[in-house]
Amino acid sequence: MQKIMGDATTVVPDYLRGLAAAHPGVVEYDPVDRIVVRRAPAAPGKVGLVSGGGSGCEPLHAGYVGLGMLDAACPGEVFSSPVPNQIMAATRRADHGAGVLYVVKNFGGEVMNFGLAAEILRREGVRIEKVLVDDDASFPPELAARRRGLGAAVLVEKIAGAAAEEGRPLDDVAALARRVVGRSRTFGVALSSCTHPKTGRRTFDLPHGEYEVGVGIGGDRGHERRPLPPVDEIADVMLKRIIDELELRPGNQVVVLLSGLGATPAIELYGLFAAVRDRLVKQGVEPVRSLVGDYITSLDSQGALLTVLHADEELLELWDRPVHTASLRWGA
Amino acid sequence: MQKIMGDATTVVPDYLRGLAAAHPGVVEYDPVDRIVVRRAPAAPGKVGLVSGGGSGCEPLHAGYVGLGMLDAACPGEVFSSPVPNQIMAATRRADHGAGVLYVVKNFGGEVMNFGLAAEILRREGVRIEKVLVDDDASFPPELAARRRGLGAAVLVEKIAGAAAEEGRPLDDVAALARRVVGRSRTFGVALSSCTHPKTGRRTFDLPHGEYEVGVGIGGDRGHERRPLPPVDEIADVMLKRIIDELELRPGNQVVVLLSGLGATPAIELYGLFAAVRDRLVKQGVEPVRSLVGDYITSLDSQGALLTVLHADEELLELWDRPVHTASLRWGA
Amino acid sequence: MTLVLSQDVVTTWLERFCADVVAAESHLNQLDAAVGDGEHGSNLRQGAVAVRALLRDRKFGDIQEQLMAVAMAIVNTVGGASGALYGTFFLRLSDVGAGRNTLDLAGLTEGLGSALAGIRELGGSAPGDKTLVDAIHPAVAVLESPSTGSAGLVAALDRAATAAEQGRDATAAMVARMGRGSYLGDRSRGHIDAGATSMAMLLRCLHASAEEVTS
Amino acid sequence: MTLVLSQDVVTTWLERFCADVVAAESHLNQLDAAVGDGEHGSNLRQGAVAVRALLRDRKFGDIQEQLMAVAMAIVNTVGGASGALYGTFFLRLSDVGAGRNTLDLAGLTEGLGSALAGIRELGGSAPGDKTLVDAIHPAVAVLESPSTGSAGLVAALDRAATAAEQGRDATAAMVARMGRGSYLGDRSRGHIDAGATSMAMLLRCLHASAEEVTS
Ligand SMILES: Nc1ncnc2c1ncn2[C@@H]1O[C@H](COP(=O)(O)OP(=O)(O)O)[C@@H](O)[C@H]1O
Ligand SMILES: Nc1ncnc2c1ncn2[C@@H]1O[C@H](COP(=O)(O)OP(=O)(O)O)[C@@H](O)[C@H]1O
Ligand SMILES: [Mg+2]
Ligand SMILES: [Mg+2]
Ligand SMILES: [Mg+2]
Ligand SMILES: [Mg+2]
Repeated sequence: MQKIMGDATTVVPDYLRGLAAAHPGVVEYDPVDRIVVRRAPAAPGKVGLVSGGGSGCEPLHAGYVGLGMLDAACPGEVFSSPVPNQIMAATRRADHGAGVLYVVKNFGGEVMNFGLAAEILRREGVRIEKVLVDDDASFPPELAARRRGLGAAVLVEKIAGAAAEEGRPLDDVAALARRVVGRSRTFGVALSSCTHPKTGRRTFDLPHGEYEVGVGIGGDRGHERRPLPPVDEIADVMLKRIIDELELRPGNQVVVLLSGLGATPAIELYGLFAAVRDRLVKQGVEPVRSLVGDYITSLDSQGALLTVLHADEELLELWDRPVHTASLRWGA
Repeated sequence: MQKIMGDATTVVPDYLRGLAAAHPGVVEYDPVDRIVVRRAPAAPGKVGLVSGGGSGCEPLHAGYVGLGMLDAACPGEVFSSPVPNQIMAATRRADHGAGVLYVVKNFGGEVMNFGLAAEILRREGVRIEKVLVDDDASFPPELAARRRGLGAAVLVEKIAGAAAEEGRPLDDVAALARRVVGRSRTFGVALSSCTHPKTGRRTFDLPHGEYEVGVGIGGDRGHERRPLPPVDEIADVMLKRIIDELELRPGNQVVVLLSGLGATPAIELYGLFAAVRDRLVKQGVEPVRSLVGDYITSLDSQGALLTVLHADEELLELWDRPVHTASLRWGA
Repeated sequence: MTLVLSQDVVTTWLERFCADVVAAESHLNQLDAAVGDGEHGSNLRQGAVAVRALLRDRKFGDIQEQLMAVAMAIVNTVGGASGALYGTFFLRLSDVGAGRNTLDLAGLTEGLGSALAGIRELGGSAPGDKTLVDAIHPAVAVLESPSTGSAGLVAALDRAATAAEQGRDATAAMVARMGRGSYLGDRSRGHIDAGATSMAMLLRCLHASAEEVTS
Repeated sequence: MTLVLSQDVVTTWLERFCADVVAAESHLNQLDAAVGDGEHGSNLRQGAVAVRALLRDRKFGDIQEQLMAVAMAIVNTVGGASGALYGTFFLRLSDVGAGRNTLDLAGLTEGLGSALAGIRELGGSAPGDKTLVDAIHPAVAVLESPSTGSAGLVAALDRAATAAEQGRDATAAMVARMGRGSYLGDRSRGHIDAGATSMAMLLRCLHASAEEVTS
């Protein structure tokens, strides 16, 4: 196995220790509870934002802890959701007296573990709201229950984080977060699987010249394996279901997040972005903000996740607010 | 070949088109001259900074064009230096009347092509200074002529860029840039080679369980192939020659740049950073600033480049100044 | 006298399961790799380590306390979907152990039925979805059938474990509608479900531990 | 009458080289891959495309103008080390073509000597460093030796090309001290240098074009 690591059982804490050391002014790492907490002081009465999920999808979520985004993140083992103890510890650190919003991606493990944690904490009187992120456009509406939480998690954390920072109450922040999810769709493709540090094996084998269409994160396969076409056709495939589902019309403004899966060279990712953007513009849809890079990944998978958010004035205004986390930073 | 691309001959312009489209306020792409130019207005009399090199090492250099860093970048074909026409066009756009500094990495092609361009332009009366970046610590001092230009390029561009922004004259900026190079060293390791989009082949084969020690960028092999050890030993290997060469002593402050080579998961890179930092701290050396991520790469290579700059007050002050480029941004 | 399982037998059951899980780690990983992310065995292994430590270090007043502690240890070490689901299994089962140091067949049947219900609630899955429900559901059905009661505890648990194993094998022909396998659509067919495999192991260990006492 | 090469023969030479480079693209890439980055053939191919277009579309007053245009086309399309070096080759060679429409052996000898000097200056390399210098250096040495002049143009160019080919083959035993191969240390031994291979091709094409005129 070609990995820079020590003991396979400590890759996650080793990573978190490094993250906190590299961004000492931004986050603090609590190794006992295995949570990452923001350092920037939060105004009393600020709604807390907590998220978490399987590790291996960096910078999700610890890379998004900080001013204007998450208050705390609880990273699980690689590709496994965090456990209730972690989530409860993170919640306690994130609660500034105005309640806490959980950003939960629609994976069984996450839904169940955040559910258990919320259950227990609510009995203690903590106010908790949840937003279920299920932006995966690869499943048709009839199978909406299977839609994974993908790139919209980043958008929700940024936008809801900005709203929380300006002091909006929990219900408002939760409603806003749900609005972002409802207006976002993601479609993913993979040109290779990834190698899990514990098993040392690729999660699947993909013959050269083929790719997986409709993947998520975590080394999951997609719906279909097809011959790998040129970039223009990949852009078509990724956009098709997104545009249909969001019912995008000429004049609509969108935020585009194009994330590599971890091993996609920037040169390819920007090339794909150019193709995606051309297509949107041709349909009269205006990409007014964009992020291109490794924002939600799957260890060393090759491939990309394309997320489109149908924007409006409020969302763009919140998008532009200052943010200072390990992996997203502007205006600060 | 598992690549998201169209025509292999247009990967570089396709990338640059995407880059400019994703960062419309930051850079402009001139497809005729194949150069990337900053959008932020430069004060008259500001020294211009130009760099360039083989593509495939993204975000070098186009990702560092913008306020507080480069005025223009000229990206060559994948792993090939830019050509004189490009360099001359970039120089003309970067010249605000106070001369231009070339940041040239010590690769034959770059040295020769920037040399040819400077030769021609000086005849036209353009003031040009060059800083040769040769921070590769994998060659002993006797073979200093072979030392490649690696991570120090990013540090030079940041620090000299800040100095240029505050209006310092060309000689000062050039001297400062040389000082940064002299106080920086880089050591690289690779756990896999990369696949060139034109040839479709890996530049070398590496059996599982081994790694290359002392690599650069561009898919070059290192000095030696050794069995892949645990992360702590990798950190030892990378730091050893750097610390020796920089003669770091307890109490010294350093800037650490740890870059993945393109396909290294963040979880591994931060784990390596934790090990590197532990060792520095143990020796009494203080990592006062750090960057961990894909800052100088080699397409889809797995591995890392560790760059250490022996800092001082002036360098840190310039380091902290605002920067707004596609790939480095703070304070703006 | 009706045969009952003492708290020590419950401990034996858990230790046996822990040992089997550790031995089957890579097998379970492989099964999970076919349609999921390939770490079901490693997940459970972590739980096994925690449960063993718990059984070694702590004394429990009654079976409820014992199984509740096991449930929390599992939930907080296994992680993922299976951690929450196995945790719920033991949490629900613990209810029938309140104030008791033994479990009889009726208690076990009630407890396992409630565990199944808890799992279905939390995971939203039904039999046929290609999950661990496909192992525990037929086992509970066997225990609940009137003819089983008369067979005696050991024989009943044997039949239940066999039903779980048949249920496990039957998942091979199913298309996953829950868990990571569900992303694959038809391609999930042809592989035995990892969670159903570990659940069948858990029930076979229960039978084996009961048999051990009586022999 | 002494044999001379007309501007048309120079064109033939360049066209022949372009054709050979295109045909050898992947061979040259492979050689470069052994110790470098594996694209020397593709780099030169791009140059060949540009040079062919130039020769098709433009008329030149003299050989200097012709070779100068070739040099600039190469420098600006090949890129990398070899672009600058081959560009310098033609730039320096062009000097002897000033105001002339033919080149004789003496002119060629002078021009190639000057090209070698230019390449050594720009690249800082000496014979034995395992670069294209190891092909052109022995070729120039043969041309400059007094005995060669008397052999006639075609035979002299044949000997020069042969010397270049021997120089190319000799690079296999060398340890690279310049270019990307130099990063490898001893591991660069055992591979023929890509640039020396293309340079030997260039000189063989020169001989073949001269021979074609006379036959
Ligand atoms: N919603 C669900 N209901 C019942 N069982 C489930 C559900 N989701 C997953 N499982 C079971 O969990 C197993 C996978 O467990 P594991 O690999 O540990 O967790 P994860 O799927 O989070 O990686 C599956 O094989 C399946 O039996
Ligand atoms: N400094 C130098 N002097 C002479 N020849 C050189 C030098 N550096 C490289 N070369 C030649 O260039 C060849 C490689 O060319 P190419 O692959 O096109 O460029 P790059 O090395 O930039 O990828 C080498 O095989 C060698 O013959
Ligand atoms: Mg998992
Ligand atoms: Mg090259
Ligand atoms: Mg799993
Ligand atoms: Mg080359």
